[in-house]
Amino acid sequence: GNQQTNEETTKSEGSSSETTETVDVKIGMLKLTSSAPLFIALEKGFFEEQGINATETWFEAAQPIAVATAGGSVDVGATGITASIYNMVSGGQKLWIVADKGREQQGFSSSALLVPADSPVTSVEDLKGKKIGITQTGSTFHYMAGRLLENHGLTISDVDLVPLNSIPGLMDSLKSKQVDAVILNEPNISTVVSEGYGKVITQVGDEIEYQTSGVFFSPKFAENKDVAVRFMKAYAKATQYYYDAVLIKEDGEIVPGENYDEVINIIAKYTDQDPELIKKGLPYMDRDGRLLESDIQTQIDWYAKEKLIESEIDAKEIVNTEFLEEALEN
Amino acid sequence: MSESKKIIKNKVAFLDRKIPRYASVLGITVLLLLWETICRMNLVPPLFLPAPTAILSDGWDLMASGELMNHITASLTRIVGGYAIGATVGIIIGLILGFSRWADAIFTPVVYSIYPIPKIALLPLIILWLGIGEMPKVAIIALGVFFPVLINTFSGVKSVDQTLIKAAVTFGSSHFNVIRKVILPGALPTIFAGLKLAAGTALLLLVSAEMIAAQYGIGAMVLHYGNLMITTKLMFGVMILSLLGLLFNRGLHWLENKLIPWK
Amino acid sequence: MSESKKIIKNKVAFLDRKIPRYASVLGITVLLLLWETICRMNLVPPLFLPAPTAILSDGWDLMASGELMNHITASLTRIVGGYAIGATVGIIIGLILGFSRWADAIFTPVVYSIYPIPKIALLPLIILWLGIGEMPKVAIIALGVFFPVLINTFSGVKSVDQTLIKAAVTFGSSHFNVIRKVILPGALPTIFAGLKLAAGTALLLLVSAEMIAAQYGIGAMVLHYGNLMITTKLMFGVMILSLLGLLFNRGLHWLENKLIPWK
Amino acid sequence: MRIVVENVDKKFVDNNKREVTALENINFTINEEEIVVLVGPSGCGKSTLLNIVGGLLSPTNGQVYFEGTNDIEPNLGIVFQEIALFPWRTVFENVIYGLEERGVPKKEREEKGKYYIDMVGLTGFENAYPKQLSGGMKQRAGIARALCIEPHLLLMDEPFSALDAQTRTIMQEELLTIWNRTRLSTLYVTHNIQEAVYLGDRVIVLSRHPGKIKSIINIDLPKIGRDSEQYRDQFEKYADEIWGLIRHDAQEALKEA
Amino acid sequence: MRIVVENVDKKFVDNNKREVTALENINFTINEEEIVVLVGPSGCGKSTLLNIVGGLLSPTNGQVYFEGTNDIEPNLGIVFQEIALFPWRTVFENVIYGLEERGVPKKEREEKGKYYIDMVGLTGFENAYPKQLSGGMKQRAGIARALCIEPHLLLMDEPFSALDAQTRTIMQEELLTIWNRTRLSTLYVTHNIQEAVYLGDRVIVLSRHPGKIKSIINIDLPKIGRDSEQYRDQFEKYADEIWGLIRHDAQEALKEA
Ligand SMILES: Nc1ncnc2c1ncn2[C@@H]1O[C@H](COP(=O)(O)OP(=O)(O)OP(=O)(O)O)[C@@H](O)[C@H]1O
Ligand SMILES: Nc1ncnc2c1ncn2[C@@H]1O[C@H](COP(=O)(O)OP(=O)(O)OP(=O)(O)O)[C@@H](O)[C@H]1O
Ligand SMILES: [Mg+2]
Ligand SMILES: [Mg+2]
Repeated sequence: GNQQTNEETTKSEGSSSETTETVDVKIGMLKLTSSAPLFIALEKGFFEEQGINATETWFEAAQPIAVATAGGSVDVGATGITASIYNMVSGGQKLWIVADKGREQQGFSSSALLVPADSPVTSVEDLKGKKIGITQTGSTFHYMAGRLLENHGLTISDVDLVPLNSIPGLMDSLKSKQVDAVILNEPNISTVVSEGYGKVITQVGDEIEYQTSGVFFSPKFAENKDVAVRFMKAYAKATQYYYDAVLIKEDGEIVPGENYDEVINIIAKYTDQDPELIKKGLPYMDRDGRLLESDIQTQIDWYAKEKLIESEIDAKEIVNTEFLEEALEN
Repeated sequence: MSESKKIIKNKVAFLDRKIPRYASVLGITVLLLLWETICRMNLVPPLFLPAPTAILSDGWDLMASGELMNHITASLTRIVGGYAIGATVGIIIGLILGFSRWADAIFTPVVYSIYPIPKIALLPLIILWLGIGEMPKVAIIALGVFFPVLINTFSGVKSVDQTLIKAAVTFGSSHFNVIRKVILPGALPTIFAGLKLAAGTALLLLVSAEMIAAQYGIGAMVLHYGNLMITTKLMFGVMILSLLGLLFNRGLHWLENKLIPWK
Repeated sequence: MSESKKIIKNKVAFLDRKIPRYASVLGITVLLLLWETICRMNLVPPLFLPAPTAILSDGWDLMASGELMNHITASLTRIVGGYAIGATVGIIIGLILGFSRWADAIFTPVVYSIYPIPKIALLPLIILWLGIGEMPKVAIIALGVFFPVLINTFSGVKSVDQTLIKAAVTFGSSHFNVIRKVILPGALPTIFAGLKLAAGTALLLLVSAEMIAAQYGIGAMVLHYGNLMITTKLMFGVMILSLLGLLFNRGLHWLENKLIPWK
Repeated sequence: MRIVVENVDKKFVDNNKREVTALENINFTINEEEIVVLVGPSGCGKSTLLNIVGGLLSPTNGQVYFEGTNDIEPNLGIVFQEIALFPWRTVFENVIYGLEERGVPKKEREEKGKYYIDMVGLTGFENAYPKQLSGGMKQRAGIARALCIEPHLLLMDEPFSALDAQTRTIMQEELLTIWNRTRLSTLYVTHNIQEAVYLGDRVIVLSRHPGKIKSIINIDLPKIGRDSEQYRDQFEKYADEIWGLIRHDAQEALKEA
Repeated sequence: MRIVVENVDKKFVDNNKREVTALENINFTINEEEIVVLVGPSGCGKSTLLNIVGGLLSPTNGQVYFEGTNDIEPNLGIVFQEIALFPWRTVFENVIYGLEERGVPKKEREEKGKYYIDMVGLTGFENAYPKQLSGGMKQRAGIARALCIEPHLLLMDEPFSALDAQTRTIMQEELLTIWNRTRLSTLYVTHNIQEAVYLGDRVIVLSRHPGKIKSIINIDLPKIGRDSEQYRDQFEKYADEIWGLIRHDAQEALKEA
């Protein structure tokens, strides 16, 4: 088709809609920083360039997004990859993980294991027999805790995992020392450290590579390959924009890119948060939005080993990179 | 005849013994003073048992900062919404089951097999269906209110004095009028008993619903300060909850007296 | 005199209309079949509403693997322990408040001001005091059981027919015997009503206590499978809970019939 | 207009699924302006029979009908033993209930209500709820409610049995005074033999197991003033006769739990 | 042994904190083997007086005492209107309750229990719980319980008022038969004037507001057989006299809610 190839074009002048009809796409997501590429694409009109009329549906929890995507109430979902998603797929609710939306990566602060500031614990090994706070069973926090422990020769059964149900709950419990350690993410880590009641034992990204969250397509949306590829084009353009603005490193230090302030402000606008806070919690993601495909199978295997998913599935049943690859091709 | 004489004395005088009025005021006052003294003397760490005055002063701060208002508004919205929905649906279904013998025969066993489920256990299911926004919180309260109201409405309708129904029919009432003029007012007191029972349940479920992912709300506040181990504010939250419970009950009582003047 | 004649017909025959026995069995059967069919036809995703057969087959797996037994044992220990403690203390304090007018005057206001607090709100406080092990879970159940039992015991003692007390005194009973032979048996039915009420509360609090930091227990299991979106097992857990509630109630009913044969 | 009870049988099925014959072969008529009293021991079927006549129970066999209605729709007024006032209605609202249900206009309802409330001596208590009344006053309101629809047959099932002896005596007198003004055909059920002889034109004595008519006794005394000195002997003879018919049955009834 | 009621007054404080005089200046005695009946309209203080005599209420002034006790500890047996059987005790256990509390040995309890259960005609129902009995049978058990302690004074507060008229008649007869065997001094409260004349050696008529003794009437008829033909006129005269004394008060009482 008569597709725009000029990446520099900002606002659509209507030329693209001459031959490509506009399609409505519903995106379900949370008001979290990790949805940044979607915010950028929305704000900068990348979707319109592709003839996509995107409307956002805000959710308050991760789980319903996956459910809504699988059920087709939204076409595209963006959220964390939890055990519940694998269970959903193995239970016959198909959905596709199609792109990266944030991961744990060495050298980039995202999630970490923290202990109270005056805790005698200095390493993961010291946590044997202690209480570790996580949000919920089967959550990404659960997974990270488990993998961290295993990296240090322990297993989940060597500690007490305490589900505290919410991030504030985790922070509160750390503050009052009701638990001996917690997993937390940015910008909350910065908050805890700067308020002085907790210290970081290890960064998750330094220990494991982990595809934390992703972009999902509903099975119905995936059937319309043309639109799906067009959506991916816009998304990839946004991840590149994001990467170039906030994730470029020079000498191991992140340096603000060209559009740094613009991206920060877009995120701040969509998440109703203070830009300064946003700056502390920018998750790593692939410049092209490519998934860490191999990690998905690792996750499935781990969850299955811990009996957190019903029946083991093949990563191929849930990962689909065709759309992104095709979008990146031309 | 001998002149020995035996006066009959009151053997149950102990039943009428009166306790001075001040005793009940005394009890609660002494308790509060004792509590305060124990705290002032540092016999227990304030973390575990803060002094009443400390609770009130921290409570005052919460009020002054407007934080309390936010919590109360959030909780009230949920509880009023959930209660209204649960009670309305409960009364309607209860009336239907009460009036229609077929509906009764078919659905009552179903109701009675769902009834003993502690409603909190449905929370995960409801979160699954409705997410973690306001909807599931309101829904769980509505569900908790629904059952006692339904069962009371149903048994209220069933227990309306048959003689009154016979009297109404004798004096020419149509079936519709029997329902409207006899069964409904006759069931009202029992329905109100159900509404009162449900008020306690609603408050309980409010707290547990707010313990899962709520930013505002008295339940969330209590959990928050519990996690932070700020006992004064935690206890103030508990106090507010008991006050809320009391108010709720009073309100229903008032409504009952308005609606059922003949009792 | 005219020979016109007007037969008097039964105007309340509708009150005696009978519904065939099979209706109630029918209702629940049809419902289950409908449910199963809807699931089989994939009208709703099994994730949201798994088929009854799926629930049972997954339930069977849980049982076979012994996991269920672990959960049930954990929950039963907590609930039986908490119930026993709460009920015993509740009955004892209730009797004391009922017998002693001074204790009544002094402590009843205190009891009634704590009563409307939804017990779940005390969970954070109890966690603060007792940590997050078994103790706080048992304690919250005991607390939830304590109040309805206490209040029923108290009002049971207070509502014993005064004439019976007078009769006993007339026939020569000492105060001690009045308590033992009249007030205690007279209060027993009300005490049992309290025990039954408390059974529901205990189950509810069990679930909420287990939702905070428990590894085993039916409540923990329900939350666990809820988080993992394994709806079949979640629903099986809910089923087990309702069964537990039913059993608990039956047990108390049986005990009541044993202890109160005169009712 | 006469009321005819014709070959009425009534069988119940009790809790043990056994068939119990409550009434067997009951035949009698109630003539215009006549008070017929049913007496009999506990459980002989008095209430059952009254309920059948009142259209609150179907007979197993036989029928009950108005004769000579001239195509008027006949009315029944019932005074219940349990009084059965609607607790949520005031005395006035209770009394006019029947008129309300018949769609009588408001003005007429108020007039008639007032008239009958006055007749039973409850003026001043129009706006009281039943719970505010004593037992005797409640039953007066119940009577006013039944009279208010100006029925062709008045049915009363032990209306005074819950009242104390003195109140009962006073109410019996008042009932006769009211009857004198309204002259309603009445079927009256009682346990009390004095009351039966005092009120009835005819007394029907029922026997137990099954309830059959043992005897029908005509009371040949003037309607008003039967308790006066001059009729005392006759009065007591009737009472003794009836007591003789019932006594054995009553003693049996006492032994049933 | 005589029972003397001397200058008894009783004042209550009602809900509005006003003082209400229930009894004023009550004086009478109950002689050995005498049945004294209290009659009066509702609310005249009959129950209050009986309770004072029974030691269940303190008089505001005056006193009640046994005279000529010869240092025996006198016993009271009360039959309550509400029957007041212990629901959790069988008939037998109820009847021997007084003996149990007096520490009477088991053997004697069983003998006496049997004897009095037989006297009231309840043999065969020893192991029944009260709820399994009819109203009449319950009251018989209540009477047996009071008799079983062989009291020096038997107090009965409208024992039969909840029973139906026929059962009541039968129970009155039985009570006299029992009295004939036990010859207990008795204070009997009733609303029913026929009953008063039928049972009483003396009938004390109380007036209302405050309760005062209006008249004490000696019934000069043989204790047994008062309802026979030959005493009918005298019987009715006593009844009419008492009714004349009460009537106005009773009509007033009816108007109080
Ligand atoms: N609904 C019923 N089902 C079964 N048996 C019944 C029913 N109603 C009445 N009976 C039986 O029919 C008989 C007559 O009862 P009914 O109430 O008419 O007697 P009654 O003469 O009014 O008695 P009472 O004087 O005690 O009011 C009794 O043996 C009673 O047990
Ligand atoms: N505990 C009480 N407190 C206040 N007033 C009382 C109390 N008991 C009785 N009275 C009043 O004393 C008066 C006499 O009451 P009592 O019960 O002795 O009358 P009674 O003759 O037995 O009436 P009835 O025939 O209705 O049983 C009544 O006016 C009653 O309201
Ligand atoms: Mg009857
Ligand atoms: Mg009395």
